[in-house]
Amino acid sequence: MAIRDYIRERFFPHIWCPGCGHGMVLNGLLRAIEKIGLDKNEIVMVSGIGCSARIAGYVDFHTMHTIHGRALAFATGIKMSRPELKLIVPMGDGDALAIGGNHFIHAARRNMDMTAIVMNNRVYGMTGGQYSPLSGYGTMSTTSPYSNIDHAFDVVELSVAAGASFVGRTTTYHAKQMADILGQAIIHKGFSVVEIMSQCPTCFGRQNRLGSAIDMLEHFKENTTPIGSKAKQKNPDLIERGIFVQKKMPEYCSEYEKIIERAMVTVHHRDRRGHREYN
Amino acid sequence: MAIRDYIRERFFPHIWCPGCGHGMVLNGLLRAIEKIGLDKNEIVMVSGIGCSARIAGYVDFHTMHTIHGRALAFATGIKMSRPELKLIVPMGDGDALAIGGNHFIHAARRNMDMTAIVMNNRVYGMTGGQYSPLSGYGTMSTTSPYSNIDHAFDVVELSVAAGASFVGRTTTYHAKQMADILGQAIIHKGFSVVEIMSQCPTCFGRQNRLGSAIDMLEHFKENTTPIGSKAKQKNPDLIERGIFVQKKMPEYCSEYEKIIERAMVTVHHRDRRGHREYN
Amino acid sequence: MERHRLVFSGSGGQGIITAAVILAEAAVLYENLIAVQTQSYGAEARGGATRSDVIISDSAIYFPKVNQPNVLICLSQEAYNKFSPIIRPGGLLITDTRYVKTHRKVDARQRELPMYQTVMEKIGKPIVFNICMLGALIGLTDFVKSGSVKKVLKTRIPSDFLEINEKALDLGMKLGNAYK
Amino acid sequence: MERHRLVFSGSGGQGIITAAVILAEAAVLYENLIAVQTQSYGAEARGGATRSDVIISDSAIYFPKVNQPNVLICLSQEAYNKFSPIIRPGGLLITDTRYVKTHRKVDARQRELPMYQTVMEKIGKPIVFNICMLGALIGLTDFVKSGSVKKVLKTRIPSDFLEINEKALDLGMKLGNAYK
Amino acid sequence: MNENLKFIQGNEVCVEAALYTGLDFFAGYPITPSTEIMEHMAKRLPKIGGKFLQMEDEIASLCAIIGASLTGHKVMTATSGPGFSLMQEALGYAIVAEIPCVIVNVQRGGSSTGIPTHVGQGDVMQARWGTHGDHAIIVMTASNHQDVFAITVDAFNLAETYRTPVILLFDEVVGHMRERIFIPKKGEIPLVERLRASVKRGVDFHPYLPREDGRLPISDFGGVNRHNVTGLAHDMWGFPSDNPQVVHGLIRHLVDKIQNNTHKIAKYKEYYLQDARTILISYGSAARSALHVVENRRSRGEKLGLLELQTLWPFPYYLVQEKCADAKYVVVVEMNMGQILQAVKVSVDRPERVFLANRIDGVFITPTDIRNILRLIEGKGV
Amino acid sequence: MNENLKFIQGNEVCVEAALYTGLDFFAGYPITPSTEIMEHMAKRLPKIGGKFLQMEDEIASLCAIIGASLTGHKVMTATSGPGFSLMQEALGYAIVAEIPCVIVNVQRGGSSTGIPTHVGQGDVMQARWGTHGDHAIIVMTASNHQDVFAITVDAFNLAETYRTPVILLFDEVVGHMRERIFIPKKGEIPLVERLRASVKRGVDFHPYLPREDGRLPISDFGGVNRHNVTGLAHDMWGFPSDNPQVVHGLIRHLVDKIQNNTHKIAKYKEYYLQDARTILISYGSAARSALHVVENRRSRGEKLGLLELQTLWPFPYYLVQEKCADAKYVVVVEMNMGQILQAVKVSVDRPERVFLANRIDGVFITPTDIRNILRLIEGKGV
Amino acid sequence: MEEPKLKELVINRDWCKGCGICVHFCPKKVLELDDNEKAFAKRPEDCICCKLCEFRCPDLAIEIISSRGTARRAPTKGLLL
Amino acid sequence: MEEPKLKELVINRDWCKGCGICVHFCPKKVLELDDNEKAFAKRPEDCICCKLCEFRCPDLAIEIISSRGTARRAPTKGLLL
Ligand SMILES: Cc1ncc(C[n+]2csc(CCOP(=O)(O)OP(=O)(O)O)c2C)c(N)n1
Ligand SMILES: Cc1ncc(C[n+]2csc(CCOP(=O)(O)OP(=O)(O)O)c2C)c(N)n1
Ligand code: SF4
Ligand code: SF4
Ligand code: SF4
Ligand code: SF4
Ligand code: SF4
Ligand code: SF4
Ligand SMILES: [Mg+2]
Ligand SMILES: [Mg+2]
Repeated sequence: MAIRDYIRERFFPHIWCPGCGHGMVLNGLLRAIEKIGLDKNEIVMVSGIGCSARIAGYVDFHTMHTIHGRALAFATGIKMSRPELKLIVPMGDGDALAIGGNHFIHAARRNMDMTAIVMNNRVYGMTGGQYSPLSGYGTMSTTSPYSNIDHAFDVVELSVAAGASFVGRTTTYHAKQMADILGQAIIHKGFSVVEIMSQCPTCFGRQNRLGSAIDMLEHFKENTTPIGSKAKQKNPDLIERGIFVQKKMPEYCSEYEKIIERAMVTVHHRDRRGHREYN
Repeated sequence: MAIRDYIRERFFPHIWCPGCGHGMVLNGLLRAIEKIGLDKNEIVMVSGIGCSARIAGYVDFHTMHTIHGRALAFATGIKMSRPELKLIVPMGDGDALAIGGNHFIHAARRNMDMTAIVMNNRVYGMTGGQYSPLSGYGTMSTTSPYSNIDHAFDVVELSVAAGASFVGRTTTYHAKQMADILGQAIIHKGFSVVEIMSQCPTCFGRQNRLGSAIDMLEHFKENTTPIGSKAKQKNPDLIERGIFVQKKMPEYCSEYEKIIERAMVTVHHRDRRGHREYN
Repeated sequence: MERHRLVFSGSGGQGIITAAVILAEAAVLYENLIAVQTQSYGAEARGGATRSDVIISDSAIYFPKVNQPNVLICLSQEAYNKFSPIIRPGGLLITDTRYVKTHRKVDARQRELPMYQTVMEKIGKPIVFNICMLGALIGLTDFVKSGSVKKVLKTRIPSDFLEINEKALDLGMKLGNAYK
Repeated sequence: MERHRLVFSGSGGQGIITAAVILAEAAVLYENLIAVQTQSYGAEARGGATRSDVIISDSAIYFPKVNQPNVLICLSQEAYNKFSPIIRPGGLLITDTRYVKTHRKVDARQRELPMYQTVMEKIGKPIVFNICMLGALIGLTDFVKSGSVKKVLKTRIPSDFLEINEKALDLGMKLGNAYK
Repeated sequence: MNENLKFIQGNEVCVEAALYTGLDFFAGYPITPSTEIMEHMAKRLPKIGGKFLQMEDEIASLCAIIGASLTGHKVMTATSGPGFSLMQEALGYAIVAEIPCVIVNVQRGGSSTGIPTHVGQGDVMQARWGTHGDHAIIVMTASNHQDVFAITVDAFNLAETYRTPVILLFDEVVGHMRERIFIPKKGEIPLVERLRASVKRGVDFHPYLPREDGRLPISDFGGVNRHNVTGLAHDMWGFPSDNPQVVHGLIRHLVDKIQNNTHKIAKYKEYYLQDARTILISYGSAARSALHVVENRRSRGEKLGLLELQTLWPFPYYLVQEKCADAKYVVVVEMNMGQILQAVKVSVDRPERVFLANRIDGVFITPTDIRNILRLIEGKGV
Repeated sequence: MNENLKFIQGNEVCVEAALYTGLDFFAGYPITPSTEIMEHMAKRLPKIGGKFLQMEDEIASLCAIIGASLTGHKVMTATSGPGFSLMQEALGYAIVAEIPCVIVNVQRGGSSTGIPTHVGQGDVMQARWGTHGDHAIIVMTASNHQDVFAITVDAFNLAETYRTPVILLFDEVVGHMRERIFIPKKGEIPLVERLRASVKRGVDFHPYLPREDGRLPISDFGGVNRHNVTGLAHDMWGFPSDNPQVVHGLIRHLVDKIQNNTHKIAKYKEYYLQDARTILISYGSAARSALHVVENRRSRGEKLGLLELQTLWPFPYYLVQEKCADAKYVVVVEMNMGQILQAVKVSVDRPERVFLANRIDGVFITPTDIRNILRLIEGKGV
Repeated sequence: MEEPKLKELVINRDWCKGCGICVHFCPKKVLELDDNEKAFAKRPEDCICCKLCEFRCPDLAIEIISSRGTARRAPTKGLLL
Repeated sequence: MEEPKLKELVINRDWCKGCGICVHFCPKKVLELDDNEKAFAKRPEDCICCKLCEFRCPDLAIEIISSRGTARRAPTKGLLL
């Protein structure tokens, strides 16, 4: 299948601004899926709310455009109830890590098999340019007009600490690496996180005087480096790209199968409940 | 002052079960505060909902018993509006890291000066013994009657990854270490997290056949070790106690003071808002 | 059949509620009666007099709470202090000698039984105290048969604990009969 | 005073809304008039004809939207296609030659001005296109004085950009006068 | 012993009824006094191969079951007031996206944290209006275990019939009380199953276009009819639209599909209404005390009757009007400050004859409370 | 140029008014169409030494301002429907703990995500009943910038007077529209300041015991009167209690302090009501179209009048009844499916003469829409 | 510095819930539970004033008043209780 | 394997938004924007079929059909578009 077969052509051209990185994420994701050769009927894409979240409307899978920050919670229900489906959950940085931070860390902790994609443009694009928990110290936004004093999460570190069994990062500039990491994340059995640095020329770029989408892509090229590269040793400010964690761990739905087996043979007697019943 | 002067005696004996670790946390906390010599009027304690959360009713500070999981958000408002106050935020493991997980990681990220105490009894005590995100794989609870398949967060790792500038852990058994770490956490300028492993004989102990409160304390003694100890090398299953992170980082309220200075001299002209206005 | 209104009271952890439920369940499942059981959950563990109400009848029960019990069981001092005034005149008041010092007369049959003591002497496990109490109640009254209660025990108690529970029930019945 | 009902339209990023606001603000702050400005936010960037309505009057304005504008400005083809039918007969329709190909006659004064072209030739910065359009509007009509608009520009535009904005306004006015 | 005879808590009855309908997915977060529902689910579901999830909070729980419903499962979550407040955004999503699901709120006393272990019926209006924007909703309740069973089954049936979330609004007394119940045999209560789209692979599929009979077929995620689900206003394919006609049509559809079927949805029970001079109107556990009073007074020959509402929303205005037409007094018995009282007043002619018998202090309303109020209403003093 | 004359968006007017009252703390999370409120706060607050916080979500925002209110600050947050749904649990807390604060909901269209950039007035009933349990709440609105200013100041005054959260229920049109406004001079509008407890250090302090005049003094966190704040039912010291009398007293107090002061709280404007045969009742931006029609028809000699409500809750039933007593037709003009319509019907005698002129499709209701409906009501057809 | 000497071992019987933690962890086995399950000092003479019991009691029910230690209130004013 | 050869460079003008990314990053400077700000192949003969333009286009507006590459649809059936 060509990637065009994976999209809903009638909704194109899409709503994203010229040069928006989110379109590049869509592009890379479709290539990854095409390469793996998944059937459209076995993929469910669940998104939240944001420019990023509109991605779900464009792909011809089972798609769900939910509410802000909760995409992973919906996805958890879908996957748990039908483990044979492939779950892909693209989220904006605000969606995933501002309002959605709790669902994010809990999904990582559970290690249920799904792929969370953080389309990180370091800004709330859809609402016109407020800072996000990934904007970082010193950035400008409509709500940090005197520059931002909020420190940014490191998505990779947070995901690892929360328990994700696959964690990767790349940028929209690195189109082939993006498709490659996304592909591996989708194949990975367990909770996978892929952070993709994505340019928002309209909001983040403009307010931070970063120039055009092209300039921002050049910036990604210059300020990132493969994991463990020499360049990183020389310049520790470089952001590393690649797969940080990729480990085998018991997957939630498979574990639950064991619970079912155990339950079938268990006889219960008395409530084991503590005496507290309150609040 | 004696620690009795820090409590509201008329509400004693407290509501916690015989042998409950939460009383020991209260004990240790009061000793830490007494040692530092804080005035009762300069301390605000904010708690959420849970057995643990009832601690706020017993101390003679400015106290707030809020809603489940949100204590840190309330505390953020208090501290920001009156930075000279000392904020202490004790939370249950469910309160802090189930429903409250997002506020937890965001508070850590901001590094606003306050002390978060996780009274970790690995169970929802108040509601009678359901598993929490800290119960861990294989534990029994009323909602994991066939044993738990949820992996636990490591509070220390999660706090560090989220950005906390002070992170410590100890147990109720280690009463003096507890008072010491709490004291240092309170003095620390920035967001501090102290995880205190606390026994709930009624819910966690009973369901997991761990015996009495005394047995559970013995368990804490035997299964923990100071950070970096030899014992840990021999037995990697031991849980480390001590201060994991203690670093100087810009504190949020101080940073905000700089914003105020900057704002006073800034003249704004045009909206820098992106064109998006949606959802 | 006369309508039985019982209040079981004591402190958290004594198994008050379990006992009340077992009794009512026995009546419903094995004696074709109608029963309703409710309980009040105290906020506080300390001073928290736990209470469970049971109504047993052969006709429909709408209001499920007991205002004036004709049988009141108090296994703690707080429970006794709090609830002894509500007993229905002519009713039955059962207390345990270890836990309750009765301090006033009520217009009811008052039975102070050494249930805890008996359990500790004969079985040595405080956990079956509540079942002994149930036995005593059956011994003193007769609206539910001990056989029915034993059938309930079989479904609720893991087999390794069943024996001591049955033993506690019998001990209690003896006690009840003795003080009848 | 006659009530002026204007609709500014174009595509996102052309500064349509800013221009509308500046005009209305000039009327209110410096000409003691009453004005209301609203805008419709499109969900979509593509095909999203941005629109801003302005009413200027010397008496109270309640309903703040414009149904039939007597001045309609279209800076993009989509905007023109979508809105040209709503112009009030006898009104004024302003389009930009670079962006709009007009394709039908409306019962209104129709002015196709090379605003974009002029800006690019004389200033070289597309960012002041909207201010040039405002100048043209003032040149073509007269309900707000250019001095008032300049006063507004002074408060809204950082000083290093002020000059080119004023220049764009003047260029537009010339254009407007020329096509009057 | 009758195999189907049980002596259990109302919360457990609710679980048994849900399983009876074929529910095999539950997600929740514990809260008094609903916790036993999830605890029983945790025990029961794995035994039948069903899925039980404890989520990180209440909104996640509702989101998870909405997701699971889309794969074709019957789903439920359970909570109490504070958790129900947290679910409101996701509830609106389920309404707009038309996802069948059942949400149980076992009410406790008070607003905010209130009096968690005590009874109350204060969430009646919230169940109707808690989420933002115009919408309609089905809210059901019951007063005894046999009815809890039947109404729970009904809730699932209505959720499927109207493709909508249904709220089961129980209360602490019903939830925690134990009484006997006969579990119906399979087939004894008819079940409504998910209506699935029958279009073939590739044929244009309209997940939001009602059939002739008003029902909306749906296609399971994972099946051959891929579609889009959104909380934005959307067209008949489920794709976002802000076309005014489409928006208007959607909102009217969402409200009308429920409001216009009130006659079919409304369940109630009546006792001695034919000749009643005083009619008590009540629901949930409060109706038990009301019925106690009615039986008691009837046995003394007094003309009291009871209308027990089991469907609270859509409110059966027509029913209340009709039943109360000839009554001298109408007394609403509820454990709040008069939330159903308002609806009753709107229903009847001469609202001045409608009175309230209530308690708001966490104590279960007693027959004595009602009797005292009746005496006052009747002008007989205290 | 008049220094105080401005041409700004309604959202910015709201910010200016809040600052006028002395507000110096704001926390929020962006959402269309309220975002400009937080953006202006972000610019303005640091300049005057005030605090601005962008939180991780809406409930955190409300929690943060509640905390800041307790240290003695005037505080506010702003959101729209979805965010308001998420705030409901914390809103109940503020009500029960009696914390003065102002919550702005700039309404958008639809339920769920709906039509985010379009106008609607669908959150009227949610503002009243969104949080669980019995409670009362003050909800205010306005239709033009001068009133937005006055009503915002009023909201802060009421929050302090009654120690309660107050909802400002604006809508997309009012929020985004720009029109002129004269910012009042300091002192021009009277301000109500926080009433602080005057007891000395060590003297028993009752943060929940109303004074003779009904007001409840409070003590700031950080001051000498340490006290406890909880969402549990609590006694006059602020400590948890489930004593039925205490609970009853608390809930009645919370409701009565607002309900019983409806006369003082209710703000409205009237136009040509004296002899009006047809009375339009409207609020928020819809009232602009209504007023347009009224002025228009009056100029033609027709007896139309307008009652513009600025206080939606507590609903001024008495006022509506009184004003509408002699009208032949009462027409409620609102952009929802009749949420205030219900309250109006309950208020008046002969509810059958009450009609609804509405839109629910995200398009701002026009004078033409209203005129068309009036013609139908008057039996004149389309 | 001089060895601390026990002046008084105060047990608040109203607060003690008889958990036995103090008893079990006292290094000198000074404490026991009485018939009513309240802690009491069986062998006060053995007490080394380590205060572990006081620090660990979940109910704040024990206080060790030693020659060196903190008195109940205002010890700086030299009050001996 | 043989060097891939460009068969067709398809640009969907309805979808292209003229961001210039393909133009800027084409290693061979094959592409340019036309007057209407739509990309077009100015020097198709220089194209090395690296497909970077296709992979990077945010609007899925470019397709490189090469002798080795994927054709628009069902290339396995040997269709040449
Ligand atoms: C509950 C709720 N709060 C706020 C919003 C408003 N909102 C919509 S998208 C968004 C953030 C978008 O940022 P991000 O997730 O980074 O996505 P982007 O647009 O940048 O791709 C916000 C705050 C909402 N729709 N719902
Ligand atoms: C919104 C909401 N959800 C659920 C609850 C019920 N609840 C009260 S406390 C609690 C968890 C208690 O566990 P934890 O925080 O670990 O404290 P512990 O009691 O163990 O000290 C829960 C789920 C609630 N009060 N509010
Ligand atoms: S606003 Fe930013 S994120 Fe949104 S579509 Fe435009 S460029 Fe992309
Ligand atoms: S239930 Fe557990 S946590 Fe709660 S008071 Fe009892 S022992 Fe402590
Ligand atoms: S530790 Fe405290 S509560 Fe426990 S037995 Fe000793 S004195 Fe009593
Ligand atoms: S102070 Fe030390 S030695 Fe003395 S009783 Fe306490 S624990 Fe034992
Ligand atoms: S990258 Fe795509 S959208 Fe951008 S100019 Fe090239 S073809 Fe057009
Ligand atoms: S395939 Fe490569 S060389 Fe050819 S046009 Fe695209 S980027 Fe340039
Ligand atoms: Mg973003
Ligand atoms: Mg816990």
